Order: sequence, then C-alpha cells, then structure tokens
Amino acid sequence: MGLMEKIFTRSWGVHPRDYKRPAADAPVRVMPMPERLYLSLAQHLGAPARPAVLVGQKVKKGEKLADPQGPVSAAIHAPTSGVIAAIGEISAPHPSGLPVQAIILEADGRDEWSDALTTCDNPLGLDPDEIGRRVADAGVVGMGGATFPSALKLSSSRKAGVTTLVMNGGECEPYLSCDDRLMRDEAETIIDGIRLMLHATGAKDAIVGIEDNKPEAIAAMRKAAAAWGDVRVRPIPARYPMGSEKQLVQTLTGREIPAGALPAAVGVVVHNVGTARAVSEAVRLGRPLVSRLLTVNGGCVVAPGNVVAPVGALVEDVIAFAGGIEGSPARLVMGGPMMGVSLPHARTPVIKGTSGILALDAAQADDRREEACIRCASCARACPIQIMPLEIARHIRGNDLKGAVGLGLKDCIACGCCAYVCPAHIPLVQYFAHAKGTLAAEDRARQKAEATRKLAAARSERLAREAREKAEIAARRKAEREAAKAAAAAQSAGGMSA
Amino acid sequence: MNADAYHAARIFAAPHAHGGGEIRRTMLRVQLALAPATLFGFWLYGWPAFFLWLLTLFFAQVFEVMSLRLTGNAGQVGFLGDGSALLTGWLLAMTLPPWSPWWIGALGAFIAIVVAKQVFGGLGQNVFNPAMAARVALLVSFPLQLTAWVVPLPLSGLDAPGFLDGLRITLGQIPVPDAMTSASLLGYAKTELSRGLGLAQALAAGHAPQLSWLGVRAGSMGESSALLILAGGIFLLATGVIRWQAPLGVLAGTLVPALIAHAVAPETCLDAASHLLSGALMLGAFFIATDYVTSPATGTGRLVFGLGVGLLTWIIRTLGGYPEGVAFAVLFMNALAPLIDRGIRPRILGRTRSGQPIRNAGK
Amino acid sequence: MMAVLTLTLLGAALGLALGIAGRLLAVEADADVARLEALLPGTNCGQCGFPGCAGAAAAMAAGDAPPSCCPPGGKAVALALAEKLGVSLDLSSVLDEGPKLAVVAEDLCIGCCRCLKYCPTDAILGAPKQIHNVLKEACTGCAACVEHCPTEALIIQPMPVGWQHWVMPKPAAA
Amino acid sequence: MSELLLLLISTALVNNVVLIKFLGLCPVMGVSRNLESALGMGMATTFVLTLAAAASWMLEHWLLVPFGLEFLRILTFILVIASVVQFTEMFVRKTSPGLYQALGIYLPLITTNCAVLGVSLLNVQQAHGFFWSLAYAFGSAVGFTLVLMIFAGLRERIALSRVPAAFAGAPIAFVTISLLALAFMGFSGLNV
Repeated sequence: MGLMEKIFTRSWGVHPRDYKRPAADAPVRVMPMPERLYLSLAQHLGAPARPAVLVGQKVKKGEKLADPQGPVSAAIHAPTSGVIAAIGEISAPHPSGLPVQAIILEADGRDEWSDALTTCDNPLGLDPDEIGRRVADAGVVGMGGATFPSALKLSSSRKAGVTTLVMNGGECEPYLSCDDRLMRDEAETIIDGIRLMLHATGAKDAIVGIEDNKPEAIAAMRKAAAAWGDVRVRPIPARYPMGSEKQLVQTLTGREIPAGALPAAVGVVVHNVGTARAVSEAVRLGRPLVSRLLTVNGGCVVAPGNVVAPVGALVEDVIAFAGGIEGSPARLVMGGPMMGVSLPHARTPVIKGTSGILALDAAQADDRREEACIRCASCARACPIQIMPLEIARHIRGNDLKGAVGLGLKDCIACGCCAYVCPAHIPLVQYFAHAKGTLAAEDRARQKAEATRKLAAARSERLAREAREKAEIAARRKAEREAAKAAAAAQSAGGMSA
Repeated sequence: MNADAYHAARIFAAPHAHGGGEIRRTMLRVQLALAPATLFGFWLYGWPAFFLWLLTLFFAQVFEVMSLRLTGNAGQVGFLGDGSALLTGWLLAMTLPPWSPWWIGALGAFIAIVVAKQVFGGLGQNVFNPAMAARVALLVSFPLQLTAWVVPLPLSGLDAPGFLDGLRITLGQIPVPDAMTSASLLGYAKTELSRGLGLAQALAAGHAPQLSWLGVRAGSMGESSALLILAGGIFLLATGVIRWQAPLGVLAGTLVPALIAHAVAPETCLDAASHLLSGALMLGAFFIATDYVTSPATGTGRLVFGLGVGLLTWIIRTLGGYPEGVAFAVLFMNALAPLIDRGIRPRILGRTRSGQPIRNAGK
Repeated sequence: MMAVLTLTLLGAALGLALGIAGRLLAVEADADVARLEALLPGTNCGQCGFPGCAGAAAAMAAGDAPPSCCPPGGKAVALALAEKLGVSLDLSSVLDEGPKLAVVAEDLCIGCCRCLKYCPTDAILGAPKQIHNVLKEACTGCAACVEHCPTEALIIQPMPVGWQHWVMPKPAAA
Repeated sequence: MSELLLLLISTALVNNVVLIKFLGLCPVMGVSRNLESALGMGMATTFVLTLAAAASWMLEHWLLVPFGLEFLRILTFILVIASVVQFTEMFVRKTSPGLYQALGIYLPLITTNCAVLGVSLLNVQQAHGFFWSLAYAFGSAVGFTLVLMIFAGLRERIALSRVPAAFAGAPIAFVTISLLALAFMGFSGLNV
C-alpha cells in the first residue's frame, strides 16, 4: 500500500496475516471413520431436527436419522453404516459448552451406502422445485458457516425473482483453505452444482468471486467454467471480510443491500462454493451431506492441512488424525479466527458448518489485557458497515443498550475487524455479542410476558364467567323456589277459598 | 500434548487474532516525532529548557502514578505506564517559556494530569486536552511568567548559562534578566498594534517571519522550528498514527482568513506565513488537534474540528485580547467535539444518512 | 396608592391572560395509571404487596411504590417503569436473578390440585392423585402457588438456559 | 444591522451570560444530562428571556417611569417573568409531554433563573432601546443555550466515562464547567 493511499483512502476491513499456506497446498487427506459419531440435532440455522430412528436401530450410510422440524430446519443423515447407540446430550460446539441433543451412531466399520439413493443423470431436465426437494432431502445447508438450509434459500430466491447468483469463493478468513482446496480439486463438480442452482433459482447468470490470493483456484475454476457462458469467475481483492454477503455482493455487482434485508432485495442470492458441490452430489448421486472438507490449522497443529471428516466426528479425533497437537494451544477454535467460536474442549462434534478447526498458539491468539479506549477510531475505519464500534461499546459498557441500538448495534455483522485493530485490545465483539444476546433475551421475556398476560386475562375472565354463571344459577334456583312457594301459597289460598 | 487434554481457560469471544497495535507504541511514535524539535529547542535555549522539560515530564509521570494508585488502577502496566502521561508532559513543556521556573512545570503537570485527565477517569476519558487545559490555566493565572520568552542564545551576544546556572534558573534562584527576554512575534505584533503602530512599521525592526522556518527567535520550544514540527507531523502521517483531516483543517482554518484579511488590511492583520509559522499553530495542527481522545472520531468530524480550531485561533490572535489562541481554540473545540460526534456519523452500509434502510436502487 | 393600583391591575391582567391560556392549552388528566399497568406482567400475583397489577400501577403513579416493586418483572420491567415515571433507577436495588420457573418435585407431589386454582396463568397442569406438572411457557415464576402446597413440592428455580439462548458474558471491565 | 449582529456575538460568546456573568447556573447544572432536554430548556429559556425582556421594557417605559414607580421595578418584573414562565409551562405541557417530563421542576424554575431577571435589569441599567433590549436578551439566551448544549454534550460523554467514584456526579460536572469557562476566556477582550 503506497504512502499516499495510506493517508488518503477510506478503506473498510483489514488485511490480516492469512497463515493459509502451507496448509492450502497440502493434498487433501480423508479421515478414517471413527468408532462413534455424535450427530448434533441442531447443526443448522433454525429449529433442531427431530430424530426419526430408535436406539438400537441399524442404519446404512446416507439413511435419514432426523427429520426437519418446521420451515427453517434440515434433515440429518447417517455418515456411515452402523447402529444407533443412544440419543442423548453432548457438549455443543459452542463457547458455552452447554449440552445439545445428539444422535450417537456406533460405526460398524463397513461404511455401506444405503441402496435407496435416488441418482439422476439429467438433473437439468428436472423441475426446479424437484431440485429443491432433493436438496432438502439431502439435508444440505450453507457450508460457509451460516448453515442456513439451502433448499429454502433456493425456493425463496425463485419466488423473489433473483437474477444473479453470487458464488462465494472469497474465503477471507485467515488460516482456512478448504474452499480453496475444493475449488482446485473439484472445480467441475462445483460448476455443475452452480448450474443446478441457476436452474433451481431461475437466476440468469452466476458470478464466482474468488480472492486474488488464490490464483490456483481461480485458474481451475476458470477452466471448468469456460464451457458455460452463464458462469463467470471474477478475482476480487483479498481483504477481510470480503466473504461477507453484503461486501461480496457490493464488490461483485455494485449493489448495496438495504439494512435488515436479504440479498434478494437487490436481485441477488449468495451461496458458498462448498454448497454448490454438496448440491451437485445430492442431485446427481443422491448423496446427502454427511461429510465435509475442513481445514485443520494453527500454530499448535503438527501437520496442518485439509481433511475430509464425517459430520459428527469429535474435534479431538480430527486433530489426532491431522497429526495431533504440539505445545499447549492457547485457544481451540471452530471456524475461522475472526468469527469462529472458541471451544471449551475438544470433545465436541464436527457439524455441517465446520469450515475449520484451529489450535492457536499464544502468539496467534494474542490474548491481552483490555486497556482503556483512547478513541483512536481505528475500529470505525476498519468497520465494513461503518458503524462506530467505540461509541457502541461505550454505551454497552454503561448498560445503555437502547443507545447502542440507536447507534447501529443491530447492523453489526460481528466480523471482528474492530477488535482485530483495537490498540487497547478491547473485546469489542464480545460487548456486541453480549448486548445482542441480552436484547434477544429481553425480547423473549417480553413475548412471554405478553403470552402470560393473555393467559392471566383469560383466567380472570373465566373466573368472572364462572362466578356469573353460579350467580345466575343461584338466582334461577331462587326464582324457581319463590315461584314454587308462591304457587303453593296460591294453591293453599285457593284451596281455602274453595 | 493431546487435543483431549485441552480445556479453555475461560470463554473467549471472537476474533481469535489481533493486528498487533498497541497504545504504548502509538504514544512512543508521537514522542519520537516530537524529539527533533525538542532537541533543537535544547540547543536553542540551553540547559534551563532541558531542565524544565525534564521536570515537567517527571512531575507528569509522578502525578499519573499517584492518581492511578489512588483510584486503584496502578501497577498494571509498570511505572512508565502506557506513556500517555509522559506525552502530555512533553506537549506541555513544548508550549511553556523555556526558562520558566520549575513550579510552572510542576503546577502545569498537576493541572494537566490530575485536574484535566485523572479526575475524569484517566486515559481516554477526559474531554479536554490535558496539556492545553494546563497551558490555559497557567496563562490565565500567571500571565507574567507565561510570556517571558527568552531570546535564543546562539544568536544573542550573551553567554549561554552553564549546567549549574541553568539549573538555578529553572529552580528560580536566578531571575531571568530582562535583557534576555523578548516578546514572541505574535505578542510583539499585538503590543505594537495596541500602541497604534502599523504592522509594516512594527515588523521592520528585526522580526523576520522567514526566521520562523529555522525557529531562531524568541518563543517556546514548540514554536521554535516550524520545519521540525512539520517533519514530525509528516512522520506521524506516514506511520498512520494521525490522519490528514485535523491538521489540514487547522492549517486551512487559519490560512484562509489570514490570506483574506492580510489582503484587505495589511496594516492591522499579520500575513499568512507569520500566522502559520508562529506560535503553537504547527504543534497544534499536528500534535494537539490530532489528540484522539478529545477530538471527534470521524474523518469529517475531525476536519470540522480542525477548521474550528484554525478559525478560532485566527480570530483570537487577530481580534482578541490574547496574542496566541491555539490553546483556547483547542479547548473550545474540545467542548464541541461530543456535539460534532453526534452530528457527524458515517452512513451505515445499507442505510441512508438518516438511518432508514435504503431503497433497492440497485435493482 | 398608585403603586397598589398598578400592582393590582397588573396582577389581574396577567391572571386573566393566564386563565385564558389555561383554557386553550388544557391537558386532559393523563392516563398515567393505565400506561403503567400496561407495562406490568398483568398476572396479579400480588408479590408487590398491592392488590393486583392495577393497584401497583396506581401506587407507583402516586409515588407510593418504587418502579422496582415488581419481582417477577425483573430489571426489564423496572427500567421501563422508571422511564415512564421519569425517575432514575438504582439498578442494584432490583433483585433480578434472571427468569424463574416453578418446578414440581415429583417425589413430594400428592396430586391434591390445591395449587391449581392459585396460578394466575393456569400454568400448572394436574388431575387429582396425579403428579402435577408446570408448563414452562406459561409459568412466570411468581411463586403464588408455593405457599399453598401442603407438601412443599413446588420449588422456584432459575429458568434453565440452553446453548441457543446463552448470552455472552459482558467483558470484565479493565 | 451589522451592529446588531456584533451585539449578538458579543452577548453570546464574549460576555456569555453563564460562563462570564455567572447567571443562570442552576438550570445549566440541572438540565444538562442529555442533549434533547438541554435543547428544550434552552429554547424555553430563550422564549421566556426574550418575551420577558420585551414585556419588562414596555413595563419600564410605559408604566413605571411615567408614574414614577421605579421602586417597584424588581417586583413587577418578577410578576411578568412568572406569568411568562407559567404560559411557557402550559405550552410545553400541551405540545411536548416528553419534554415537559424531562424538564421536570426546572421548567417552573425558569422563574427563578436569575439570567432572566438579570438581563431585564441590565437592559434598564444600560438604557437599551426596545429592539436593542430584544437583541441583547436574545443574544444572552443564545449564549445560555449554547453553553447548555455544549455542556450537555460533554456530560453525555462523561456519563459513560470511568469517572472515579469520588468525582462521579456533581463534582465532575463542576470540574468540566470550570474548564469550559477557561475555554470561553479566550474570547475575552474580543474586539467585535
């Protein structure tokens, strides 16, 4: 970056040291099937899946283990053949380490595919809705990390009438190289998946955005896409968070997504390149999403590289396969270093959205004491959505969440640029996460209060009605009695007069 | 070690990486940028200037550590701390008459560190620039001492005081001889104007603005050499410690009215070069108005802030009762900074300036 | 004499002007109580010591009760009330240990159905001689049921937090 | 015209009613917790100050002087000011209940804002004409509003700062306003 540029340009984002190589250049290794797999029922955005198998049941690879529950949810399939050992709790791949419901599958070692898989030789001849159905049946979710159910995204894009399919090959997070590797090794499959997605969404063309620090991937994808006029490969400048939806769409199409809206608002839908591969596998081969390529990297990993791991494998097994740990890691992270979650321990499973497992040494994690904000506004300059992290964090510190929302807290995409550049080492993202969590909890409390208020009102109404009915009955009885008495009196009087 | 032996020490929030920036390094860079002008000042004004500088820094640090002890925040970063108190002391020393007695430096350090900074909660919490608050408080309280500028010694016929004499001057045991003091250019112009003399006549006698570039003239260390201060500022710009908005604003805020006024009334208004090169304007533009803590946080805000400082400086110098106005201007704009920050915010991506989601113009 | 006359006339004139202005700018007695009541949980659990939420709202509007008087409402309700009332609130005075829940101790419940009729939200399910159950979604943790259980089988516990609803702790301030 | 402008600048900045004349400190300390109510207070005070100055000028020149009742000046001025404040209170309550609540007791207390009476009396003392009185009052009120808003902005920032417990609240507000007064001293002697 030239001197003049450094002084005068208003640039968003950061240029972190990427640590991608040598892991990106090492050939992919396929992890042998572990003895037990732990399939979290909540490995996608939305409602957890509902188990469709019983304990003790034998399953084959690719058979459905759990059904989606509700509109935003995804099915889960068996990554290998074996027996359901239990349905119980396991530590979630989440900083809290709180338990999550999981299906525990004992592998039988034969790894037999189910013979009920629906293959298709001419998927472009299928109805777009049928493609969506098969993608849903395969339990495909967004592989970039957000894990939004892909079928839902395909069908809603079609309804919204999107015109452009943006394929995210940015992979801007440092350390991670699984998308890079996938594009180098399986460009043909990815392009096939992209063309299926074009068909399913009704979009006219697809743009594959790849950061220019992956020349091999760009070359491979260009070669594979050359045969198709509607798929273009575009190198984009390497800069974090280029892979974020809003930034990617703006860079590739020049369109700015309105706050709070989906990319569909500007006629765009964004999918990850890994998702395209999963879609192709699901539709052509009928194979559900049961394993994925992920990067094992970080200063404490003996042999960094990309590993094909079954969904449900424990993190410690994956690391052990990748050569194990040297030294003592300062942090164990699932996902990238900028937005990934720190794990409490390694006995937690790989899920569909796990793009990487990082064992970072102390220098890489850079865990330093928080100092006072000097208002240097480095964070504001780094922020890709141009909120003022320093001001928002001040308000959160002072418990003024309302003020924080007014300053744009809800626009924050939690990319971590602000905390990355902060010279005072203020955990800005933690402040924002805390505030967002607290606000969500308050929302839930408010909704519950609304619901219970209705219940209470219904109850007092019921009590009032019961009291009223009781009173009416009593009044009727009394009236009847009086009438009877009067009748009797009249009778006796009549009798007397008679 | 095996992965299953790992247990997180606590809950870590993302990101799990850091760019490596440090407050201490930023402070160090600013100090580095001040060094050339300061060394030149030592050469120009001799030992007393050095002692005053040393004492001011010393007292600033002592008061900083004392305050941190009292508020229970001490000992976290060692005696030298984050270097912010040293920087404040340094900036204050740069604006004081170099032969001031020691207690001016000590009192100034007290006002800067304790009253203007630690009382507000320490680093990053103050709303007024500590060095400028101290400078204004001193000027208002001790106008005599604060305007006793010595003539630079290398050019004067008088002998420079030696180490011991210098120490005694700083300790106030030897009064500064009248023959060695002189008004600064701005002060001189103001006095002459009030005596009814025109500037052309007044400035003919010895005050040559060209000397300002070299800085060989009466004044504080911070105004001695505009050239060296400018070099320091460019160093800060190049290392990304400061950005261009505030300095440009200050320089333009003074330059534009000075050019116009001098063209209209050359007898009563100083020329632009004198304005830019005299007093604390250069120091203010590159080292004071760029103070992160007390200036607005946005680029546009900093430009507005700088323009305000520059314009007010010119107004006070030209129309006001004080010959120099940078410190007052900075304090006044410091007070306005929260309002500027409320008024000028960057447009959030996907929203209009008023905060509403944008319409789908791109579709 | 002149002075008295002047002052009297001046006073009368200004008084008249203000009287007219008062008519023109009259503000109807504000519906403070109703607005406050709308913020309260509305379960009439009585923990505040006033007869129902309406009573508490009236007391707060009259200044007889602090905005922190509603235990089931917690911090959120206290803050909302304080804002409506235009008073500052010392948050440390609000006891808020997060949302709570009544739980039936299954080994103690005798299925007497006595608690049922005291629950303001009908959150307790039960039939005679059957172990009762508390509907998590409907229970406000108001504890109205606790004292009516003959075997002390009803316990108020903090609402369990799942990982989806887990809130990132605030950074320990440096 | 330009003289009038200079008078405005002079009263607003150079001879600022709050920081140089030290009048009306009570609302400055009391209603400067947030910017919105500070602005409301400033506007209400501007209204009262200007109207009171006009009314008191008329009172002085059409009633008190002709009848030789100058000894009633303070009494009648206060009466007029109180009425204007009453009217303002009704008006604010009707048009902006939120502001009414935010200003609280300080709204009726404008009556005892010594800046209002002070400016009216200064107008008499300095024998200003009617429009000159209005401009003087308006300029003073603008200066008052300016200080109130600057101070509110500073206090909003300080409210979220880590002020040591011993200085939290009123003490830090006094330290701040003293430093603000130092900044305004730069305008002293301004030849406008």
